[in-house]
Amino acid sequence: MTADQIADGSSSGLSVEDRAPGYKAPILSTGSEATRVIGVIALLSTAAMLAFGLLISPPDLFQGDSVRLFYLHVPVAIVALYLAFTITLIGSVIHLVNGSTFWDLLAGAAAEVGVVFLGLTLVTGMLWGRPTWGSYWEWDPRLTSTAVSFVLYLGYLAVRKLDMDPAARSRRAAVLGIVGFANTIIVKYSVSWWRSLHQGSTLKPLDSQIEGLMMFSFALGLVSMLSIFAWLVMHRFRLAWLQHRVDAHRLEAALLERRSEGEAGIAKSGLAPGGA
Amino acid sequence: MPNPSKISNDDPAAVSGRDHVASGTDAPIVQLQEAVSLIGQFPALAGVNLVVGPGEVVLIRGPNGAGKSTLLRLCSGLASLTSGAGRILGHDISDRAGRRAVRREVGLLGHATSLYDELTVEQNIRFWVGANRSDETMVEPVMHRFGLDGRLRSVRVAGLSAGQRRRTAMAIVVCRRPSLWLLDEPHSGLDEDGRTLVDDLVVQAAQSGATVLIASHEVDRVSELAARTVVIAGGRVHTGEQLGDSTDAS
Amino acid sequence: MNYVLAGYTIVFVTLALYSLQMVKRGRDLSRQLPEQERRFLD
Amino acid sequence: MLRDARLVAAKDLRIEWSSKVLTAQVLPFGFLVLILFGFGISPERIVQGKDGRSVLEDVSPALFWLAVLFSALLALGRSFAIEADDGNLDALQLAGLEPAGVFLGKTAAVAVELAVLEVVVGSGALLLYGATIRHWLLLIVVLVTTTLALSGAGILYAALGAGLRVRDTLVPLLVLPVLAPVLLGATRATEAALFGAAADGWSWAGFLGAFSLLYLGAGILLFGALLEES
Repeated sequence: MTADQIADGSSSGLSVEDRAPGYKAPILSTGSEATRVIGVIALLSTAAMLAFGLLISPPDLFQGDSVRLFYLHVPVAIVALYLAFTITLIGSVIHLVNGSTFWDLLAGAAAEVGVVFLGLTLVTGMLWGRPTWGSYWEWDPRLTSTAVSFVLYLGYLAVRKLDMDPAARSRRAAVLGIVGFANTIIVKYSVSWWRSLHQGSTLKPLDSQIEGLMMFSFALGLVSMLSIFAWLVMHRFRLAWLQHRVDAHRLEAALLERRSEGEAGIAKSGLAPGGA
Repeated sequence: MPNPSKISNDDPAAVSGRDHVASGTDAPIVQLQEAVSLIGQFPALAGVNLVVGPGEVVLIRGPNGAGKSTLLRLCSGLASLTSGAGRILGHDISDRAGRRAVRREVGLLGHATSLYDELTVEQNIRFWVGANRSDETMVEPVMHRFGLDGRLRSVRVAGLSAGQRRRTAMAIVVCRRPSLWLLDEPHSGLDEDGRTLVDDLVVQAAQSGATVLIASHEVDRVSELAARTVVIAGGRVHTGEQLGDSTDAS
Repeated sequence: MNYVLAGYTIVFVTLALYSLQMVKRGRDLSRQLPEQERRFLD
Repeated sequence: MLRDARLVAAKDLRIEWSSKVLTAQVLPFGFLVLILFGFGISPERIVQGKDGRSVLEDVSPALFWLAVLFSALLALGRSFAIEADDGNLDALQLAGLEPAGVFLGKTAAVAVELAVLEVVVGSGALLLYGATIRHWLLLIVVLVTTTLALSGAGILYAALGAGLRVRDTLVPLLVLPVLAPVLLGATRATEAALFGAAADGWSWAGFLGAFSLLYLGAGILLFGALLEES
C-alpha cells in the first residue's frame, strides 16, 4: 500500500532509538514525534477514505460511480488553493517585514507541496470532467484559473532555485509569493465574470444533495489530504532547514579554503605586507 | 591638513568632498570586522578586518581574484555583509537602510562604467548628474577638465574607446563630490594624459579631506599617492599589524 | 469507474513517490551534517 | 519620487528614440504575429463566423491583444536589458534614486512605447482582419487602462529577473500568468467596442483600471525589495 511507505519513512529512523534506551541512534530522517503521529493519522484516514470512498458509499443518482472522485478531488483542491498558498502568502509577508528565515523556508515548503497538490487537482478534475461533462477540459472559470495559478507557482519555485545571493533571492521570492496570491484571486474572479457575461449557468459539479455516507467519505478525504499535506510540509520544511544548515557549513568550508588560498597566494607572489 | 574649501571654491571642476573635515570627527570612515561578503554562494571576502581613517589614501593590492573589487563594492554599500560587522561613513552596513545611506555618499569607479551606449556623452553625464542630485553647474567645467567638451560631447558612448568611457565615468563621479572615493584599477585603459588626471584627482580628493581607497596593480604609481598599502589575498587583509594605528596616517 | 480508479491511483502514487523522494533527500542531507545539528526550528 | 520617475522615464524614452529598437524591431514583430495568426487559421474557416462576421474578424480583438502581449514582452525585456549591460543597475542604486520612482519611470516609458505600438498594430489589425470600430470612447479608455496594466504589472515582474543571466527565459514564465486577466479583460472590452454591447465593455474597462491601480501600488511598495543586491 502506498500510504504504508509514507508512514514508514517517518518512523523507521526513530524506532531504532526506542529499542535501545540510553543509546542515541544517529537520526537520519527528517521525521520526529509529531510527523510520526501525523503519518499514522494520514495512513488510517487514507485507508478509511479508500474503503468508504471506493466501496462502502453508494454511487450517485446522476453521476454514478464518478461521484467518488469528489471525495478526492475537492479535498486536494481545498488543500492546494486555500491552505498551501495562504501559508506561502503569510510566510512571504513576514519574511519581507522582518527577514525571518523560518517563514521564508516555510513559505517555500508550502509552495512546493502546494504545486504538487495543485497539479493533482488539475489531473483529478480532468478525469472527473471526462465522464461528467464528456471532455477532459472545459473552459470553466475554475479550471482556467487553477491552470494559471499552477504556472504562476511553478514560476515561484523557479525563482527559489535561482543561482544568486540567497538573501536577495528570498526577497524576490517573497514578492512573488505576495503578488502571486493576489493574482490568483484576480484570475479566479475575472474568469468567473467572463463566463457569467456569456452564459447564465456555470457547470454545477454535483447536482444531487450530499448526505450520509457520501458526506462522511468526503470528510475522510479531507482529513486524509490535510494530514498528508501537513506531513509533507513539515518534512519539506525540515529538508529546507537541513539544506540551510548544509549551506552554512559549505560556506564555512569555502571560507577556510578561501583564506588558505590567500596565504598560498601571498607566499607565491612574494607580496610583502606593505608599510604605512 | 590643507583647507579643503580653498580648492573647491576657486575651481568648480576641482575635486572635493562634502565638508568632511569641517565636521571635525576622527571616527573611522571605513571600519570592517571579520567582514564576509558573498558573490552568489562564493565568499569573495572571507573575514576582512580594515580600519581607514578620515582623509587617508590607501592602496589596496593583491593578486587577481583576491577580493579587491568586492571590498570596494562592500564599502560602497552595494554588496551585502553576510557576517561580521561594518560601518562605512558612520552607517551600519549590516542594515539595509545603512547601506542605502552609504551609497549616496560614495563615489565608486569600478570596471563597469554604467553608461548608456545609446546616449551621447553629454546626455549620459546630465542624466547621472540629475540622478545623483549633483551640482549641475559643475557639468561644464568638469567636462572641460576631462577633455569631453569638444567633439566628444555629442558622440554616442557606443562609439567611444575604453579610455574615453572611463573619462566619462570619472567625470560623473567627480560631480558627485563623494566623501569616500572607491577607485577600482583607475589607471587601466587610460593614456598618459588620463593617468595624470587620475593622479591629480586622488591628490585633490585627499587635500579636500575625502578618503580614498584605490585597488590597483600599478603599485609604483599609486604608492606615490597613497600613505598606506593594504595587501589583500584570499578575501582577507594581510597587514594585521597595522590595524588600529590608521587614524593618524594622513 | 475507470476514471475514478485512475484518479485515485495517480493521486496516491504521486504522493507516495513524492514522500519517498523527500525522505531520501532528508537522509542524504542529514548525513552531511554533524549529529548535534540535525535538529529543526521547533 | 515623481522627480526620479520623470528622470528615468525621460532617459528610457531618449534611449528608445536614439536606438529605434521599438520601431525597427518590436513593431515589425507585432505585425508578423498578426499575419501569422491569419496564416494559422485555415482559409476555409475564415468565411463562416458569427452574425455575418468572418471568424478572423470575430477573434480579432483576442489576436490583437495577443500580438500586443508578445510585443510587450520584448519591450519589457529591453527595458531591463539597457540597465544590465554595464552595471547601470548598481549605479541607479548608488544614485539613491527612490525605487518607487525608478518603477514609475520605467513603467511610464514602457507605457508610452506600448501606446505607440497599439496604435500602429491596431490599425494593421483593423485592415487585415476587416473589423470596424463602433464605440470610440470605450476603445480609447480600454487602450489606456490596458496599457497601464500591462506596463505596471510587467515592469514589476520583469524586475524579478533583472540582473540575472536567465532573465530572458524566466520573465515570460512569470509575466504571462500575471497578464492573463489583462488579456481577458482587454479582449472582452474590445469585443464590446467593436461589435456592440458597450455596457459590458465599460465594466471590463473598470476591471482593467482597478488592476492597473493595484499593480502600480504594489510596484511602488515592493520595487525596492526587488532591486537590492541584484
